[in-house]
Amino acid sequence: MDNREVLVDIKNLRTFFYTEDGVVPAVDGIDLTIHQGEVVGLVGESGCGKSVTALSIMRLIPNPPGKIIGGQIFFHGEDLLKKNEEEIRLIRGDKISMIFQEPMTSLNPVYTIGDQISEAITLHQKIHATEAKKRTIEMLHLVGIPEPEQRFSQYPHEMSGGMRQRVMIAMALSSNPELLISDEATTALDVTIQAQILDLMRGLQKKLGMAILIITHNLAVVAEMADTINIAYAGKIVESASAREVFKSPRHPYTYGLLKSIPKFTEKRTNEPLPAIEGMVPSPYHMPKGCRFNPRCPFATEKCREEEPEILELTPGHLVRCFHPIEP
Amino acid sequence: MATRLVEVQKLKKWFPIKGGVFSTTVASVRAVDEVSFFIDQGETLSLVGESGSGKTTTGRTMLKLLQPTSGKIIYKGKDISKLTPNQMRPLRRNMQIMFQDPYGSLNPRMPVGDIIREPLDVHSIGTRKERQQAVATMMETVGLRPEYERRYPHEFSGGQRQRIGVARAIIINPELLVLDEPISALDVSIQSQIINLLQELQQRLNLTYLFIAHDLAVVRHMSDRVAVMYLGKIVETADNDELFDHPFHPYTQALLSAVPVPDPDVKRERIILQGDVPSPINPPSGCHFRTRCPYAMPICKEQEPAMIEVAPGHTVACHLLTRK
Amino acid sequence: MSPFETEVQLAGSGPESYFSMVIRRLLKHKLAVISLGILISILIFCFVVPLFFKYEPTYSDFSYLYGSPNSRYLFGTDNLGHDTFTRLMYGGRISLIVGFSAAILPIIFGIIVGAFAGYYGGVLDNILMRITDAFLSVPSFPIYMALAKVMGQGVINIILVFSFLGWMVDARLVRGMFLSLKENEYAEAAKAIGVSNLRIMFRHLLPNAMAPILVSVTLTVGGAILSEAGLSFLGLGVPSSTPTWGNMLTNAQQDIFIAPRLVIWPGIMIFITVLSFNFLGDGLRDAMDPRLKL
Amino acid sequence: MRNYIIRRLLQLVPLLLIISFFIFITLSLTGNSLRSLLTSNPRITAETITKLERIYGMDKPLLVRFVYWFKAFFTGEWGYSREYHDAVLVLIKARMPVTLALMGLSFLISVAIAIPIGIYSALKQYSLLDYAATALAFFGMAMPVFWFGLMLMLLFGVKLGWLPLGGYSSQGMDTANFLMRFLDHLKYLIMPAIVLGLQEMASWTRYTRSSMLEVLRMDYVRTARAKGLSERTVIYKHALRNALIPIITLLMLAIPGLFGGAVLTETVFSISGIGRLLYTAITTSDTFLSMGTLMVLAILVVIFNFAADLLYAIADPRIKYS
Repeated sequence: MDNREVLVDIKNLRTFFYTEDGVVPAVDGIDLTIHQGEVVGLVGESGCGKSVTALSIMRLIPNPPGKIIGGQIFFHGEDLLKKNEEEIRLIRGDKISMIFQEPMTSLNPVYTIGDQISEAITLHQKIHATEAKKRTIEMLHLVGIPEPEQRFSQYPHEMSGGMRQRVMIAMALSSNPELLISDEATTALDVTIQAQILDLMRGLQKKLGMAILIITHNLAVVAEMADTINIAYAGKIVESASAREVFKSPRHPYTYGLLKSIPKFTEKRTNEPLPAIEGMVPSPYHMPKGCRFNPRCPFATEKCREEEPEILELTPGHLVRCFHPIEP
Repeated sequence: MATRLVEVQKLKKWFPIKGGVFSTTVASVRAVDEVSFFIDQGETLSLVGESGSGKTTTGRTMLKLLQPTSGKIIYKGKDISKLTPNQMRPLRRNMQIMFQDPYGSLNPRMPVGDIIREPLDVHSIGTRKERQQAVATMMETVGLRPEYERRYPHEFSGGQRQRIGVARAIIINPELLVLDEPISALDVSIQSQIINLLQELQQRLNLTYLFIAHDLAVVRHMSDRVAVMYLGKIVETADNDELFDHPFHPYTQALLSAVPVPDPDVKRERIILQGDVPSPINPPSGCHFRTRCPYAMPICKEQEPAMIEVAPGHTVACHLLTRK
Repeated sequence: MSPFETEVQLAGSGPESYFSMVIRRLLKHKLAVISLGILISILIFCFVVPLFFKYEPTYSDFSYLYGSPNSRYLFGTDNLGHDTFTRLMYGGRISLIVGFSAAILPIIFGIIVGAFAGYYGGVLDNILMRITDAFLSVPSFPIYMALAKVMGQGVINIILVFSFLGWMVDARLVRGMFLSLKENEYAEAAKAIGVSNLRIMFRHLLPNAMAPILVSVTLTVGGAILSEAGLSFLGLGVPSSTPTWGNMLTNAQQDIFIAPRLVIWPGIMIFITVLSFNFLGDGLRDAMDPRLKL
Repeated sequence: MRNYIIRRLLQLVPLLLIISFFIFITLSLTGNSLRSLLTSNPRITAETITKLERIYGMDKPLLVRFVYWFKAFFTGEWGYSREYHDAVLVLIKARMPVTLALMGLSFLISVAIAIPIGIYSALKQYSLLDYAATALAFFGMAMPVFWFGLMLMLLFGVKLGWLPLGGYSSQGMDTANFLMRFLDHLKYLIMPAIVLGLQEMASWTRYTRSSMLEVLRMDYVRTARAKGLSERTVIYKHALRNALIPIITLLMLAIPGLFGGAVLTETVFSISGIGRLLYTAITTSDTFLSMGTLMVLAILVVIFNFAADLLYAIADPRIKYS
């Protein structure tokens, strides 16, 4: 794994939102590494900062109220945060593409899907309109849209959610990006459609070899897709390891509790209550002192309430932000 | 022998679509199309299916929140399908519903105490003081501090709001509770709290649940029996373990295989269905699933498959059963 | 651990009703606060100050026509020697009464029509909305003129005319709100509990539709003051013997080159009043929309 | 789409019927003035009066009279004006171009100012220009039309003497060439057109601004940015078209409202257009003239309603009227 070249290296990223009610530290010191051709999962609950991380990489944080206030995002060794708007625009949609959660609203309703895809192609590849149309139809074919010639001139509202998400993928992959960011791309879809899209993404990843950053709250989705998994909680990464490590020997109490608390559909029914994590995700305006998980953590000590733990490499490739990691 | 609480027979709910020059009914959305099932006292029947399968409409029509197009809803031996809204009102005490959206299901302009108390007000149960007491007790029961009764919904988190939703639904001691995707809008770490709450309440209060869901892992954990819906029809019904261990209908099989498993070591044989769910306005002839079914045969196009019992309590509607 | 022992804490900062939240947010809106101050001053000017003032609006000083402002006549006098300052106060009374009445009556009617159409939908909605559309298609100002002519001049008639043709926009607004509000699950939850339709409409849905309704009321008050002035200006509104801001303008129009002062004052009063109502409405809209950050 | 057009057209018929009935009833209440035509207009003979009475079914009950009148109206028989001693149709035909020119100019000026300012305000939210535009918009919405007219007259007509105080054309212009006549009219109309359009201009600025702000928050705008499109393309290709869809309807539906303003504006600036005609007709209880003018307005309303629907359907591909 590590012999592959590092594609993206995020160091201590901090993105804050300045709102009427106070400052929201949506991303507060996130570190993340993505190697070339690697599938990386970023998992967490709402408000953990996973989507903001993705938008920070794309430099699409709405400002105001959001602002990247610190850290570096290295892409091929160059800090994206130091680039000007024009330079970042040439990377966006070309080297790094992104697909979003809501396939129903992510496409412009007044242009045909053909227009919208070929727009991206002509922009980054400087080719002729007829050539772009040919390429668009190829892309539609690649993402498994039947009758791509007819579909070219259809409007988004004439398609189902699954089809629109395929269009989004076609658009994102049209310029052969090195990194595809998928922000909850299958969350709004039905299970059987989700299976189709995940299957498609896996197939395309093998074929085209791009790296994928999968952002989701669904542990099962990353278990199936990702090589490496990062667990985020309240704006920080709390655990990072290979997929197998995370699921087989979670070391952070949050990861551990989360995995225990989700029902397994492969197991027979018992009448036992699920081992739930008590309490709730902290309000972004009132982050707890010390470790952010301490109010919900069964192992929390005085130290956890006072001091904030650093992220430590417990075993090679397995990083945990905890004073009292669970012994495997 | 368990007592039958509710039985639904050939329930149909079509929504007309107006169109044309004179705004006449040009077509219908066949949301629920001749669905039959029953629920015994104290059990949990889960209704699973994808969006557009009609599971939510089934639940709401069963409660008469929507007027059924045709079919019978037999509640404790009495057909309630033809009752008027006024005749239904006293019966509403016995059957309640809890909703998916923790943000949309509570009136943002009402304090939570009023929200929870409203069923008692509407049915004129108890004195003012008794109602107040009941609200406080109920808030504790669902894990909320009674002091918060003057607070407004926007001050609560998603999980807490679902607790308020449960409290409102059970304060008048219903027998039947329709749970319409009660946890799917919640954060993962909160879902298990609500699941546990629902299960504990069911045992304590002897509640009967119709659990509407698309998350099969939760369904397996929660239910006694499961009914699978596809495009307005129930295609398979069985006991929990029977259905998950021996799914028969090709759609059930595909659905089960499509669910991702949170274990990177499990590599499962996956059936990827082709295409999308057809429109319920113009469903395919014969078996509704035939357009995506890997085993489709000529007969599937011509004839609608009948429900056949393949094992005790396990019924399936598929032509593969009658092929030989 | 059993869920019954779950200790939960509130996310919010403290108990705050919607009403106090709106007030708190409104007070942050500088223009709205200033406007509110101006409106209160105008109300005092029109309804309280005259009680302590020496002249009647009909008092004429024939020895001092087109008089310039002096210590006796603060804003001077008009062609008939009326004290402009006094007439501005009394004129404001009528203009404000017309403005408020012509906003309140239509909103009540609009709420009823809109609520029933939006909540019940179907045939009832169709009929009510077609009627509303027909009324909306009537070019309102010319019809105001015709009706005012038919019914004769007078404050009550003006209010009736405005109400008669002023409810449609509110009805549409309320209908739109109800159409979307009834889709909220809390409406369905209320139904499931056994709450009657009327109670759902007026106890559950209406409070949630109040924000845009209130904004509409403030804007309508301003609009009605403008329309009254316009009608009176054309000689079709309040009889010219009764001072209103509009009438004062009509009378002054012919003297515009001799005494522009007479045109400027009533115009400024109308302008400031309407402007304040509009700013107040804008402030309310922002204050009532929790999505908006102030 | 064709079905939709047919359905909308069919809906217009009862709409027009209701409006005209309403107008008819209202004006019938002012008392019939056919007989008074005879006394006030020496050019009309008793014969004409009898003929008119037959056409309008004057001896019949109110409802029947409405049918007669409606029929007469659609066969071009609009009656005679008592005040102007001429056929209503002739009067309206003569006055129409002036009002249409005034409204057209007013509409153009308002659109040309309001939409660009609205867009710019949205793009530079909370900038100095945004605040200035907001202030101007509120200023415009609170301004009484006629008063604003008087103030402009005082300033540009009296104090500065740049523009004529009223009327529609200068003397001796009948023989001038087209361009000269056009410029002459423009000189007279520019001030009234601004006065007439002020309120619409103000509210359109606000609507454009909020519509644009709404659209800029949409997911597809984020998608467009994620593609790497330049900010220019994102705004002018992806956001603007969506933002303008509701504005189109707004523009169309505002046109009939301009007639109300035209009554006031034409009175203030002494322009002989439809608005002043209507004003005279109503204040002098000239029933035929009032009815004719109001009906013309009603028909225009209906037409613009229809145009609004059509344009909306064309602009937004999601509207599928089948």
